[in-house]
Amino acid sequence: MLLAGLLPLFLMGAAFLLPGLSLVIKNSKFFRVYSLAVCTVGFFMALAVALETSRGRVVTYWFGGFRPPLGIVYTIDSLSSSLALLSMFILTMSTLYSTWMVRSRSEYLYYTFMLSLGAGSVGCLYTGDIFNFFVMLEVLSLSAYVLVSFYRDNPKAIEASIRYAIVGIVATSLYLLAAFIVYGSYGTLNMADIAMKSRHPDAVVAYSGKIFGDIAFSTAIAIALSAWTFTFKAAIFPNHFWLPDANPEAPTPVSALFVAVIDLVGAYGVMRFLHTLFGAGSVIEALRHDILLLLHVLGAVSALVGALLLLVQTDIKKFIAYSTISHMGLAFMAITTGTERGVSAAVLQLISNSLSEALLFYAAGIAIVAAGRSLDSLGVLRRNKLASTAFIVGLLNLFGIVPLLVGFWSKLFIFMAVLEVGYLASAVVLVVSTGISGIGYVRLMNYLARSTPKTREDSRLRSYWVPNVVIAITTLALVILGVAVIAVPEVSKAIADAGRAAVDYVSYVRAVIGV
Amino acid sequence: MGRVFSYLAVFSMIYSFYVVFTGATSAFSLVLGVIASAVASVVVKPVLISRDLKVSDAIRLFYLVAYYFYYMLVAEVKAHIGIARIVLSRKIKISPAIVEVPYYVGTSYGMTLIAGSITNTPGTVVVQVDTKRKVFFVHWLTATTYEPVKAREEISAEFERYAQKIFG
Amino acid sequence: MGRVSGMSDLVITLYTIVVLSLVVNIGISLYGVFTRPSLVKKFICLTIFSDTLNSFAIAIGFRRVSDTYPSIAVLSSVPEELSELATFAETAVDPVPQALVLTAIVIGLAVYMFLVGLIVMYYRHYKTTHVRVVEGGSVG
Amino acid sequence: MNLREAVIAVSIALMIALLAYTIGAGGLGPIAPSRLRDLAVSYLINTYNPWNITKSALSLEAVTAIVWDYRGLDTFFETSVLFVSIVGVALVFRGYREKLGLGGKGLSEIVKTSTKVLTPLILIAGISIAIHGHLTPGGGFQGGSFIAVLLVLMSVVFSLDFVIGSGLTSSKLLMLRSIGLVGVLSTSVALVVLGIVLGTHAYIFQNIAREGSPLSMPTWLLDRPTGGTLLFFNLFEALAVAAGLSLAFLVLSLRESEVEEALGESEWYE
Amino acid sequence: MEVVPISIAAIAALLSVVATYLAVRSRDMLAAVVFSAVQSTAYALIYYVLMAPDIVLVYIPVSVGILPAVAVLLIKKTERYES
Amino acid sequence: MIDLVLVVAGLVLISIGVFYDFVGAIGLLRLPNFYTRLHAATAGAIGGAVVPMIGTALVALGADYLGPPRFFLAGAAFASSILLMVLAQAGSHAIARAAYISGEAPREPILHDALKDRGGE
Amino acid sequence: MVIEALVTSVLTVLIPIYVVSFLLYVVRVVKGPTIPDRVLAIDSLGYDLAAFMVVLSILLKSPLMVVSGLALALWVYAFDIYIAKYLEAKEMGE
Repeated sequence: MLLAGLLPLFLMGAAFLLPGLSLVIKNSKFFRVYSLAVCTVGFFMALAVALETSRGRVVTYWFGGFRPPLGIVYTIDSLSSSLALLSMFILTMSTLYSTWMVRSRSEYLYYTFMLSLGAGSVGCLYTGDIFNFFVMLEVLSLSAYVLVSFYRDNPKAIEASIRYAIVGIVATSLYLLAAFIVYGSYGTLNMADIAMKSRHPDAVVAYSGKIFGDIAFSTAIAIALSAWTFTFKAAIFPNHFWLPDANPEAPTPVSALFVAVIDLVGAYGVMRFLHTLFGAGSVIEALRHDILLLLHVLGAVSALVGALLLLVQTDIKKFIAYSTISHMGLAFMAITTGTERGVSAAVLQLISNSLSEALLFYAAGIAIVAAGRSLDSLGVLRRNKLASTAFIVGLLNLFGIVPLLVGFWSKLFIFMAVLEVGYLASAVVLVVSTGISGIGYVRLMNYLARSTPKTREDSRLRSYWVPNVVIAITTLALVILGVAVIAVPEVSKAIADAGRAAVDYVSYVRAVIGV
Repeated sequence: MGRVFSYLAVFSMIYSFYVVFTGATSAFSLVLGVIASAVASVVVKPVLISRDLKVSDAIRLFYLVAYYFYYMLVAEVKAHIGIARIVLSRKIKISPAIVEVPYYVGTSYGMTLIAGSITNTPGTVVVQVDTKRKVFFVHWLTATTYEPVKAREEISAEFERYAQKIFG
Repeated sequence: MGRVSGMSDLVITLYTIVVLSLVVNIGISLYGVFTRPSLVKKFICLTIFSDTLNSFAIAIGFRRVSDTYPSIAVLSSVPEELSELATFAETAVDPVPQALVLTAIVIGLAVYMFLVGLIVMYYRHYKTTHVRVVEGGSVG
Repeated sequence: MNLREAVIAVSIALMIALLAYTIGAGGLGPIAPSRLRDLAVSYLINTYNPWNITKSALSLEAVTAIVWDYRGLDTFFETSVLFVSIVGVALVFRGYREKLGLGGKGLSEIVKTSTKVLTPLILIAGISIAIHGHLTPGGGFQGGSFIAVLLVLMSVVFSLDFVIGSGLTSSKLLMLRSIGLVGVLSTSVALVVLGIVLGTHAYIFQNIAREGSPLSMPTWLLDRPTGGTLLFFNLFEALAVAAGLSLAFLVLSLRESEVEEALGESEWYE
Repeated sequence: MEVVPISIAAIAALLSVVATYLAVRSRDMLAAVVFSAVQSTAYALIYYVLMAPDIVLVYIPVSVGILPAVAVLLIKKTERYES
Repeated sequence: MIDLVLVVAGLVLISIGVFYDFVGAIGLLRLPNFYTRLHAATAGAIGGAVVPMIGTALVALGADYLGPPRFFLAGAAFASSILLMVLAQAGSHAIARAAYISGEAPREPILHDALKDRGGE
Repeated sequence: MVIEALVTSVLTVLIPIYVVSFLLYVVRVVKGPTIPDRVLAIDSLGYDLAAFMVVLSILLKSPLMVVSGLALALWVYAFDIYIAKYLEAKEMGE
């Protein structure tokens, strides 16, 4: 399918053109319209791909026309396509929001990185090759480091970016080491090939032949190394520290993107590696179980830590960042149950989390422009009915007690998934962390209702229609999804399909290698 | 004419280096090399040559470079034997000094040629050059004299004779 | 192999020394990244770290050939018949890690270039290259 | 050594011990194996294989064939990473103004003249490595980095003033880099576009005719194979890398007086 | 026959460990750059002996040509000694 | 026959190169300060690198068991030796000058210093 | 065949001396005591290693690898120049 192969290339190529165009065109309006158009086209391409992969089909695209183990192949199942659709949606929304929010002498640079961030994220999700995954991870991470340091006159932004970059480089390098080790022992880089050989060590695949070393040892260390990387990307407990540092210092539209683009890739990596590649039935079944349990515990810890630290924040963006950590922890708990149902719950949790965090950032952005980042400034939102309503909807969704919203269903599914495998303690953790973070959310609503901030003059405050459109679309998406998860069987089936796609390695392998 | 010839000179220098470097025997390399060298010569000519060359320069140059290398070879061999003797002897006997060595060539290429020759013969290294007063400051491992003129006789007189003729 | 086994053992020992030294280098440089306070030192250690990973990959791709030394993964002339290709495949080293490392080196270079820009900017703000320990940050 | 350092040291030691154990236990196959991985054999057999042209890159150099043909997508995005990094440096330093006449004495006259003599030689060596990328070791990135280091060398030896004064301003380098990148991009989709025009099927990054997509790049130039797209990729990549790396270095080595004005005008809006 | 090149690689690898250690230890950043250049050279030799000329050609410009230039620039712009 | 002559001549040059390499290394260790070591380094660069490169070029021309790429080897080795002649002197001079100007390296022992009262400039 | 045997045996004898001198160079790099000393040692080491690579390409029978020698020589020179510039100038772009 040409469209799938073209999407990351298209985004990246559009980014290539921007600095060149900037030498000719000086009007910053052009760049806003240009990148918005590119993102929208990209979103519809992702939508087309997602429709193509519905009903459990796996779409492949061979680059250069080489058969999979020989060349790079994009392997897109409903898991990757739905997450990519989510990524592109938030990217488009953030780009639209940026046209209102971001003011700089060199805006074209900003949009260049937005586009490359999108390319990196979609590339990570679509690819069926572990080394290509590394390359796309670097595109993604580097764009993220750059965007965090966008306000370079702010010392804290530079500092946060440096911290994030140094540990990020180590993390991606460790993933690279894992990829080298996998090549060394499996003799291939293709994900489907690896998924097949980890289950059937004797398999002989065209062009890549047989495995080379003792895969039990090498798989263990490869999983350990890559899991470290993915917990870093997903901001899970011992590696969560970068998110509350980096996220608040980025421009607000970018902060809104972090969950949907970077944390998402981390979670996706765990799903792919621990379920599809080295999943159930592979040579290191027992060890995999232990690693899953470890990650489960880490997820639970970060759910609690995020919820607890959220209570003491005085900065809106930090508050939302810690809430992200807590919710990513919940998603990890669901992923690491090891069941189909758990993964679908995690997918739903990712969708709900991305949408509502983005919504909170979009709404809070207005307050930040008007009065700064302290929690007091939330009072500004009372003047804008749409934004304040949306803010409350986002909070309720994160809290997860209103059955009309998707957050409720995602938490419920996670609850059921952990109970299904008998992790009672995890269920308790889920409830407790929801309760603790709930206190924080109520506190936030209190600020929204009472605080009277000192506002400042800003040219952007004259017109609100752009952020209002963004907020309205995102809120609608949240509500519609929440209703549709229960009311529309197609949607709930799609979510279940996404979970099945991660666990069902057979159709993944069959689509690529054809056995 | 002079302009074209300058370009041609640069081009032939680049192209001959290219042919030697690639050991080119195939038409592919030779033809692409012509294109590449043409591009490169257009790019670097302003950096490389400030005054236009004349055809007569080229022929003279060839002989002189040959002579120069002949002398260089002799000096190198002498100096290498000298340094080996110093280094491998049981007790190192040296008399290091920085001496002034005047030079008389006008162009920077000539000056660099002399300085390069001095540095490339072990035992003498140019530490600093004063282009206004036209003096090298040479670190001399086995200095026998501190007098500028005498030092020039011992270190660079021969090099300079050829350099004078090559780069005037 | 048709060789004295002592010789073969020696080669394996030497080769193990290469790989183990690389592994030790990974450790040393990673330690440097996490413990030295100066950002410049962190930068230098990071470059060493990623270089070492790449060398490790190249070491994975090496092979041995009976009677002779392996050749590079480049055909020296246009092959006339299919058997030449078979001979080539029997003597050449693994080209895949080399291609991957090529990519990885360039990516590393790109990331480090940007990191240098950030560090210069950091110095402009704080007038020091030391990482300050603020609010529980443990990048250190 | 405080507690934190000790913890770090222990965990790193644990990691490398595990790694060493994995290698020692044969996790990566035998140490110094005498047989290759089968995938590598497939690449070696197919890199220049006129008897099985649908699997071949028709390049004598297996590494370049893998880099630009079999795994061309990786390399494309690798170039993108470089692009992102270079534009990122420009972003962090944004608002700078290149100034002439800040003075610059550079190094001594001898070094200057020697570097002057070296300039054409390094340049042609870089170009030669790039255009022979599919025949001998080397390729676009190698050649490009030769040329880039040449520019770095010149800005160190002659001073930045000289480099900017001779016309290599950052906007010109950016333009060159964009040309190179657009060249890479259009080479990678050239056959797709041609396929759409001619009504046949072609893949992105297609080089030689494959099963079901008969289009092919020219494979011979005079008496040597060109590797199809590889020659173009190498040339454009050399241009892009040379311009990009020198741009990044140029921006990084700007003198403080050129940047401090830009820093003064705060454009920090949160 | 193959003992000779492999022993060269082994010696280079041991040298690189020494150079890395010194680079990590030294308080003078310029000396650290110099040591890391030694380490890079040793790695280049390893690549060469392990038959990877492509990597040598890309590694040397990057790691002896560009990164030290950038590192020296960085030290010049910031500070030389770790306090 | 001519092959053998070329190869033997080349091998002799390579051996000379190895010898000067060794001399350079010993000199670098034994000589007392930076400026004196410069001379040993020059011997190492010219005698130890340029000479064996030319030697290798000769050997390559003679060794026809290497096949057609031997011309590439010979040409590249020769080109490298030419470049090295330019590089080595410029590098030595640059580092010597920098060391003198910055005063980084001690100048003792030295018998006469014509540059002293000029501060290196 | 005679030539091959001759070349191989002579080079095999010469290589240990090369390696010993490299080790001696590295001793100078480690000992210092000053930065110029170290750079000088790296300089010589780089040039000799370049020559060594050229020689080794004959021994390993891979003539195409010879370019690496040139690359090493060139960029070791560049390294020299960077350090020299550091020691001399106030800013690198000066």
